[in-house]
Amino acid sequence: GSKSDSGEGTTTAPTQAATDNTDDGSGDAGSADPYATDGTYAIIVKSAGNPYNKKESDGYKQVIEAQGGTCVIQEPEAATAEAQITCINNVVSQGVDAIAIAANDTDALEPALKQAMEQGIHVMSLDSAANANSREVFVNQAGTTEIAQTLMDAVLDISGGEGNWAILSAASTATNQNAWIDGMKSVMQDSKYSKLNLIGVYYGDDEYQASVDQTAAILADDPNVKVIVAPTTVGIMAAAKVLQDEGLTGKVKLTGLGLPSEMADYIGADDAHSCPYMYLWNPIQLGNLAAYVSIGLVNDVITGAAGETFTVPDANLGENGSYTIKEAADGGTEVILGAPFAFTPENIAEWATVY
Amino acid sequence: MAEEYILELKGITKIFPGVKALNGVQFRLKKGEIHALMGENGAGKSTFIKVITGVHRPDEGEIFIDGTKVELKGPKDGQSHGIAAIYQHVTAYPHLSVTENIFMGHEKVKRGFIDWKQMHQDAQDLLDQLNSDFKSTDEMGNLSVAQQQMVEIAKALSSNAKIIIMDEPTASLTKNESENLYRIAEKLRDEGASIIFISHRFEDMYRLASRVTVFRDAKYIGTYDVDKISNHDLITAMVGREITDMFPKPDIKFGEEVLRVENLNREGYFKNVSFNVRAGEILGLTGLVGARRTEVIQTIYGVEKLDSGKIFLEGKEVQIRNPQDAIKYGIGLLTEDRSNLGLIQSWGIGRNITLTEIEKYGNKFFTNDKAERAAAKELAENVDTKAVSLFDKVSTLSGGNQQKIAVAKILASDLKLLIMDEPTKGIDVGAKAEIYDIMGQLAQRGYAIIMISSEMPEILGLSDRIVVMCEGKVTGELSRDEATQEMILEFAMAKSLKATEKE
Amino acid sequence: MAGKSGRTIIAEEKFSLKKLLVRWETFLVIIFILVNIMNANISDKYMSVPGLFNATNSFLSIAFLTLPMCYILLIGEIDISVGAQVALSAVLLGISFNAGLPMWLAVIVALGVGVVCGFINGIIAIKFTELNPMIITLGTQILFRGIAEMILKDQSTGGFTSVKWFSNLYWGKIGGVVPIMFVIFVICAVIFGVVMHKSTFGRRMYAVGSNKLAAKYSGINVPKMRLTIYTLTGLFCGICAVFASSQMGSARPNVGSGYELDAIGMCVLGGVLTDGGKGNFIGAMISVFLLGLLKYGLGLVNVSSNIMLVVKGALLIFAVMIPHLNLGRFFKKRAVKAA
Amino acid sequence: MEKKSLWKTITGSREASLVIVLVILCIFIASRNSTFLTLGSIEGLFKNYAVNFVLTCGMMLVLIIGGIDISIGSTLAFSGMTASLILRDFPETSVLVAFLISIAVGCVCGLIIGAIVAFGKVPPIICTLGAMSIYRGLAYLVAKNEWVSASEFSKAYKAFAQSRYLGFGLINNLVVIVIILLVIFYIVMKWTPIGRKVYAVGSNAEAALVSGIKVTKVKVACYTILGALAGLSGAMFTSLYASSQGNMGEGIEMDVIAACVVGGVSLNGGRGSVVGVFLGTLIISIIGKGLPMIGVSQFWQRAIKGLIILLAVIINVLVQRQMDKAALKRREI
Ligand SMILES: Nc1ncnc2c1ncn2[C@@H]1O[C@H](COP(=O)(O)OP(=O)(O)OP(=O)(O)O)[C@@H](O)[C@H]1O
Ligand SMILES: Nc1ncnc2c1ncn2[C@@H]1O[C@H](COP(=O)(O)OP(=O)(O)OP(=O)(O)O)[C@@H](O)[C@H]1O
Ligand SMILES: [Mg+2]
Ligand SMILES: [Mg+2]
Repeated sequence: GSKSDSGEGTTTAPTQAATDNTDDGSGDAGSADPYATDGTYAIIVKSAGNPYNKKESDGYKQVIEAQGGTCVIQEPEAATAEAQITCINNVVSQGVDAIAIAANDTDALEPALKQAMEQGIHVMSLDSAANANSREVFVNQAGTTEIAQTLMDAVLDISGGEGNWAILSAASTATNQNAWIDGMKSVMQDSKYSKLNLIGVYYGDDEYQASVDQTAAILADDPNVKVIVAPTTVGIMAAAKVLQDEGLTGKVKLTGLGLPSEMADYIGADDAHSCPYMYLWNPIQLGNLAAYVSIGLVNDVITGAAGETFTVPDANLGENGSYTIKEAADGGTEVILGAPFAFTPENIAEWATVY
Repeated sequence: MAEEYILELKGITKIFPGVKALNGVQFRLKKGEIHALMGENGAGKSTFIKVITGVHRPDEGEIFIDGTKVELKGPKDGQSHGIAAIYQHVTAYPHLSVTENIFMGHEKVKRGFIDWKQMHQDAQDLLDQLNSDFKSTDEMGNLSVAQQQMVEIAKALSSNAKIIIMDEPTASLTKNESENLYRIAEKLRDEGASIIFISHRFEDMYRLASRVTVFRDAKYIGTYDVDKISNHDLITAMVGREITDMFPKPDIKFGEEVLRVENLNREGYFKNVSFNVRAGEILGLTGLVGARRTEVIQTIYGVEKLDSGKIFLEGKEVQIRNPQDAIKYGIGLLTEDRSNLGLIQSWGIGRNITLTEIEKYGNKFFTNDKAERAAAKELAENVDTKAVSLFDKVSTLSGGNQQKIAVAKILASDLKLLIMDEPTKGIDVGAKAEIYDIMGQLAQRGYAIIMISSEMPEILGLSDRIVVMCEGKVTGELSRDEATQEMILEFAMAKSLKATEKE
Repeated sequence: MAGKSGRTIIAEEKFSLKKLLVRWETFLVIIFILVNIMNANISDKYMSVPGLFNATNSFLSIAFLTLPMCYILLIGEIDISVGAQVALSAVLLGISFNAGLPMWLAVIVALGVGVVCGFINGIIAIKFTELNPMIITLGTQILFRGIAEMILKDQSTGGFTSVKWFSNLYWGKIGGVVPIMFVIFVICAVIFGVVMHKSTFGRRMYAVGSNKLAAKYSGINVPKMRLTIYTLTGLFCGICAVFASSQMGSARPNVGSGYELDAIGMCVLGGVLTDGGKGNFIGAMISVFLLGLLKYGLGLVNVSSNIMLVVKGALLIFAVMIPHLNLGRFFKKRAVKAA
Repeated sequence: MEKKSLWKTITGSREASLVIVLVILCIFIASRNSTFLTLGSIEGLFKNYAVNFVLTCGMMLVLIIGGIDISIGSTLAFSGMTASLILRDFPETSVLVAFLISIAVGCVCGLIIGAIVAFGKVPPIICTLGAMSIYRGLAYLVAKNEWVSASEFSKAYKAFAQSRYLGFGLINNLVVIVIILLVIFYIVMKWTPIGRKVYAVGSNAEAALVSGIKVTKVKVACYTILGALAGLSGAMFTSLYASSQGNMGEGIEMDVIAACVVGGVSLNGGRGSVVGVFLGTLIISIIGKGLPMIGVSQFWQRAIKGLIILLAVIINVLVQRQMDKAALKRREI
């Protein structure tokens, strides 16, 4: 299956300066700050050929190198846990100081990552979490509840307060999809949402063609559906395409999590566009933050325990670079990059060229 | 002066990896003659034919057509010079219709599209000329070998060639069909075509050819006028030694009955087939093509399922579900199609010989190479193969030698009954005599033998008893003394005769 | 009854250095050595015994599939459902474990599931001989993985790490150096190699692969052999599933996707070609380590997996093309001409 | 020649039994979801599976000559990606040129495979197994691990898959391509000597050789055509989805082969028809499109598809056997 991925995670408001911020970062590097390092840091992405992941690893690498360290990027040949385990073995053999991983499977990496930790390597995950036992901390794009709340509010807003709606998910092996869906379902209990009727959750498997079929199935099942929420970049893209092709852009609206470059064509306030707005976070910043957290773990600035606070030397991240490590829902700890960022007809053109 | 020779080849040499198949041979074909080409298995006849048709390019030598030197770069060149061939191994397209098999490469095309109607019609006309009993729209794969051979002939006719080469076209034909073929060949000759005719059957040569060329061991031996050379001299020329007695059947006391079959039935194939055979006896099973003799013995050997009927071995009824059972009961089968069913071509002869009985030389789990080789060596030497080493690949041997290896292979098992389906099909006269000799010795050693053959001399010369089949039924049984060619033919063609029930 | 001519036949194979040199396995050994020299040069971390043993773990769990795959290819067939069989076995291992069965029983369930899957392939193959094994296993591939998906949906089933001995199957090392899995693999490989080359069963497999009909007429029970081999393949899919589950401590319906092509690729590179009756077990085993270590070495210097894809593909094609260029035949032809 | 009775034609032809399966499938789905058999829905089906139809045509050729190509998904990605990159970097490139580039790249990919198979004597499954990873790797490498996203394509290119100008405003462009291809293939395979040569090579390559057919040429041509069609699919795919990713078309080869087999193409070569292949693809597509429409759980679909493929091929064998048996019964002894 082609997991083109990335509808997972959440976060931050990319400020206009997002593209420049790394330069600022490197400017700071010279001073004797707690984030200076000469170690080797590995980032393992989900698979080769995934530009979203590549943005993350780029962001990671920029910071590591700016801070004086060496960055190793491993791209598994397929988006599977097995391929990532091979990569983990490789970087362990290379004797790296820390591993940051965007996990293809929550649990399947546990034995491999645990073994790495036993050898004194610091392990953290970003984008998609490895389970609580196999990481020191997770750098989360956005909190599950924030995303669920944001998406529910979007449904409420777009539908005008009532009507049928559907979810087009990915059936991804990463658990975040289901966490968000569960989150939305519990948000929905509030009486504010009582006139909204969820007709079902459809799984497009993060495959383009399957997502297209599933969108068609939604439309067939309920011709009166008002809003489709697709918290997956592939799903939202496919759904947007179907609505456009079927000429339903005025009738059925779409929102969710999507890549601005893929969705630029479909975002607009009028009836010629299906998507009034959608959300995502900045993968480059996610990589930046993950790099600081990795260095922090190696330099003993942080341990990854809940309640710790730290400040990274990059004012574009968080509130002037300061973050707090929190308990995560899965029992581990996490750092949240920020709230999901809305892409609107006003700002989409600018962001479409970034990622 | 008009060229007397339509085709002339000089000093042709063809080398295959490890084999010199032709060594400076020459050949001249007159206009309007039927010229027989004879020689032992592996003498290089088929290779020579493929040189003429352009399939193989010779390593040395020159080819002249109508006196002009030509170079044939591929089969298309051969065709464009008016050469057509019926190859020894049927070159059919099993998935395509008979029509397409006939016209492949020179389809009837009208405005760029195939004219199927016309083509089917033309093909049917050709088939009718050949008195064949199938239709041009039939799928080739559903035809019997003999019927496919007919299609090959029709194919050669369809191209209106001036040189027609037939490589053992009669090997799987019966007397009747051969007769049919002779007439066609003569008609073609009378219409001006020149024909090269390869056969191991002397009757073919006498009946058709005016001249005969003999090859031996890849070399040219000589060209003779058919009516001026004696049978004996010709055989000597081919074999390079004298053959005295073709059918050296020693007198043998028959032993107990080994096999008896009663009322064997297989729907669509045969009905109420019964016969028996005793130790030391050679039972000839004959009939026309399509008589379903092969099917009967394949059923006895357990390859196909029986619908009803009983099989008794040494008086006890047995169930034979597969060849393992048959071998266990002491039945061995020498198949009609030795290159596909009998032997593994890509293997050395040693492993082929011992395949059926590997466990005998080692144990249930492990092989024992040493014991195997010793046994294979002895068996291979017994049948007098020309192979040099046990590691010679079967595919490098001539038909006759392959057949000897196949015989050696079935002799590896502990058998009581040997079934030999067309044991001398496509085998040269020298090898034939040797196979007959082996069969005689086997009978003497107490084996019961069932020999299926379509060749009258062989049936008459070797069998102690003859069972004749026609279209799936046993139509007659004759003892050695009473049997004549005419009687056999009568039974074989007893189409409408009711099957005579045998005990 | 002795041959009339009294000709004798040579029964010993002549030793020929040239023949040995043009063997595919020889090439493989040379490539293997070259790859190791290259790896040692590009990374100073490569030549370390614990590191190399560690590396074997990455590819040996799939390599368990190459063992029966050698047999399947040898008899001229193919099984592209192995990855799906691994998935179904692993999923049912997890389900049984989480349903409260002791782990040893769950392992037996996984092996049993593998055997049943293999048996189904085998039964269809022998009952419907008209069907090409490729299409049968294409169908069961989709079916088996589909069943795994039906059972587990998009969930995973895990918690295997709580059973220490089970974790050790993949992660455990004897004396802290030699992985347990490596030892088990070597034992299995030796048995498979001996059976393939020294046993009557092995000889018969070569016969079946070279010519099924001739093998049938020679009294070989071809259907039984096919059924046995497909079932054996299922068993080893179960074994692979056990190691994969131990490796990942959990199982999902997408486990083992693409394993079939990896396993076939390794066999083929080793000279066990897809047309049957050809190849040598040693070759397949060399290629398992050749590919695995090549990947490990390139991984150590962080070569992109895209480039690795290209290298792997090219190696496979060239590997099969070289023997076809047939140097041995070329020499022979020249010799005959000269004579 | 006597005329076959209607009943004989139906039971005797594989295509007819496929039609029956198809009708049952359609009735079943339509009875549960009335929108399934609307014109729009049917056009949508052909549009979304246009790529599969194109690929099965080519795959049929390769299967008929006794080969196989499992690299088509990778070829699709590589050629589609190349064309997309050119569209991204030179936005004024016309739709036709983009398609031609994609076809050309696919053509070269296929030619290389054909040459290796025909001259290098590498078994096709192995050669294309290797090519599958090579072309996939190249698809990633040319794109430097990037995607080409919707906004980077020209408007005309994205519109192509949604417009109907090739079909005179009636039929979607992609569907028109499919129809034209099917018609060409039908005519060539059945009515021209070239098409029959393909069958001849597949039926018995040695016989084809001695009757003067250039077997290697035919083989190379078939793989090249499949490559070109994979290239065409690459362009169709990227135009349809307005997105170009390195992993597109992954696994499509299995669907395509399955469609061919269900449609009666023999994996042993020599057998296969355009009509059968068309019906086979239609059945596989309907399973993909129809099952979600009648509310079959996503997680059941794969198993159902596997089961249907297996049943289709097994039933076909059983029917064939029954027919053979009946023929034997009629035979006089
Ligand atoms: N393609 C080939 N490759 C290698 N050797 C070959 C090839 N074709 C024929 N030979 C060898 O060339 C020699 C001559 O074979 P050929 O088939 O011409 O004999 P033949 O006279 O037709 O025999 P038969 O009477 O059995 O048909 C044999 O030793 C044969 O094994
Ligand atoms: N009338 C027929 N229609 C269709 N197929 C037939 C017919 N007659 C025979 N066959 C097929 O031809 C084969 C039997 O013919 P074949 O010439 O081999 O018979 P045979 O008795 O074995 O011949 P031989 O006498 O040469 O051994 C079988 O495969 C059978 O299915
Ligand atoms: Mg010959
Ligand atoms: Mg016969």
